[in-house]
Amino acid sequence: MELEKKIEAILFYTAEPTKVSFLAKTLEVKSDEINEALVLLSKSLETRGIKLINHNDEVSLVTSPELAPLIERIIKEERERDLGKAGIETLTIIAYKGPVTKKEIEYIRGVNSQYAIRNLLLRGLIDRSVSKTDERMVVYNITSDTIRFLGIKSVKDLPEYEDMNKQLEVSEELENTEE
Amino acid sequence: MELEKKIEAILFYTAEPTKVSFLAKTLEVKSDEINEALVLLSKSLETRGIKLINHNDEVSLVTSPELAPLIERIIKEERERDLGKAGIETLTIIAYKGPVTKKEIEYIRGVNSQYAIRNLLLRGLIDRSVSKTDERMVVYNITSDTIRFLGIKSVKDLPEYEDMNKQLEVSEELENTEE
Amino acid sequence: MPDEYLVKTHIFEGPLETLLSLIEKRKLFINDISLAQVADDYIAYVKTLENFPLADSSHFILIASTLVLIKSKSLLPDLQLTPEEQEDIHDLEDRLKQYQKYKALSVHLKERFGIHIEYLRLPSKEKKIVFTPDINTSISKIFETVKSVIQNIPKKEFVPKAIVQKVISLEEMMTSLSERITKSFKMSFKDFSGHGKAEKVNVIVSFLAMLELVKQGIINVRQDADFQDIEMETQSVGVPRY
Repeated sequence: MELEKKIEAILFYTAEPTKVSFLAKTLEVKSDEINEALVLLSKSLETRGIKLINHNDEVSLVTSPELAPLIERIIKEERERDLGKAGIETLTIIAYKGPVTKKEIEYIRGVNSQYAIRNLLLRGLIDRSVSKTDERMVVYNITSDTIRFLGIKSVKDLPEYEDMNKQLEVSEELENTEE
Repeated sequence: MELEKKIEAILFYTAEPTKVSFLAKTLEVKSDEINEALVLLSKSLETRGIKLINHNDEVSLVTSPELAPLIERIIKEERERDLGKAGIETLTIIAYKGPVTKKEIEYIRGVNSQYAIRNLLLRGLIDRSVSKTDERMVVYNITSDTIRFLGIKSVKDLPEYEDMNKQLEVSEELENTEE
Repeated sequence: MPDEYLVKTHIFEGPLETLLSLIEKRKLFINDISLAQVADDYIAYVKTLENFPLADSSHFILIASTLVLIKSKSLLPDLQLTPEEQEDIHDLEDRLKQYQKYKALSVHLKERFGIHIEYLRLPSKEKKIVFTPDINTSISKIFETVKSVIQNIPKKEFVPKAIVQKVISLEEMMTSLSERITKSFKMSFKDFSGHGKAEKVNVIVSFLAMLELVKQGIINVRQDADFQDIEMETQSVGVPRY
């Protein structure tokens, strides 16, 4: 398979500036070959909606500069959109149960919540941190901006906080009782 | 500028399954025009390292399936792949027959399928919605994530998919005439 | 939850799956003939499932009862089936065929799933976080939502407690049948099974037990006319083979 296809897939996936040397190592070819392939890739992207940029031997894919106004509009749309049922449910669980893991949120809701969590993060309504009790675990909390916006001083001021927090307790073994 | 370039840029930016209706609204064109442009975009990506997938009026850009081993080389975390027999069977019924109710799934499998359904929901491989024909009924469908995990572009790429749907229609017609 | 349950569920096969594998083992097509042929094997398997703690055991027994019908019909061609019974038979064949089809299709999914994953772009760091609540970001909406979320949390007792009525086991029925026959060598199937009073499943199990005894040469049966009671008598009185 052509090298430029592979490079395109890697740059697309990583979504950040990537060193030419990293590409060479990953694809097990010389940096010169990567550079040649990058020229071809850049050419094949000329008529596309995405572009290749190369800065200080770091390459990345970005949306075409002439489409910047369109992307601005998308960003605005995304921010003005309603949180939706998934969003508000996830936010609620994080408010009453935070710090809480993705797995706990999903267990409580009964559905996968990765997109809802991602959206709440981007909107600055929640943030992620490393669990104080287990460093390998990522936990979510509502942000101080959200607390202020709700007009309270702390999540403990939420109605019936203690009671609701307790009722959101999930059993230890989460899943694994499968067929 | 051609519509497909704009769509490509938007999907590149959103980086998650995006509704055709959202594209139509943002680009101020009819959904039909979006769908036509999507066909062109999909074609132009044939020789590239990225692909377009389309499921249930949601589209997303993804890396080419044949490049999976390459991408997995740069992913740190291990992916869980085994769905188990019950999971695969249930997912198959939902993929080929969806939208489908829990009762229909259990009728075909002959066993309680609650755990299997819940497990698939938690993994984001199926979703739950209200039936279009009967609002009291909850139906299940596979998600775009399932399409990605199967390495196909649309549910129609599943082996024997068209055949199955034809057969199902025939048997439904027979049932209707019997009543 | 006891470990024993977990262990069992891992090897658990459903009733349709069990039946299908019996048919496929003999390389048969799904029809009433093949179903009659595998009925005994299936019932032998169901016997091993006694005390199976799940609601699914009732699915097994119900399918067993349909198989008994099919088998009885093949042994006693004059046996008249009610429209409901015919429907049960038709239904079982239909379900088996569907299940067979989906099981074959599931092989395609198993071969593909997770092998050539198409990856989405990772969440990009170029996206700026901007605090953007919406109209639902309010105390009242959050409080309303938490209550409905709590209500929908799966209960800890996720396992359906077998609310299955105790279905008389085949073994018990056979013992009871042979005992009672040795006492009075002539009795009717109706009296024995408590037809009309007992659960349908028990009646069927009784019938099955009777057929089994016929097969083993312990009793003779006679039915003078369709739908009439079946007379049972022992061939060798007082010499039960059990």
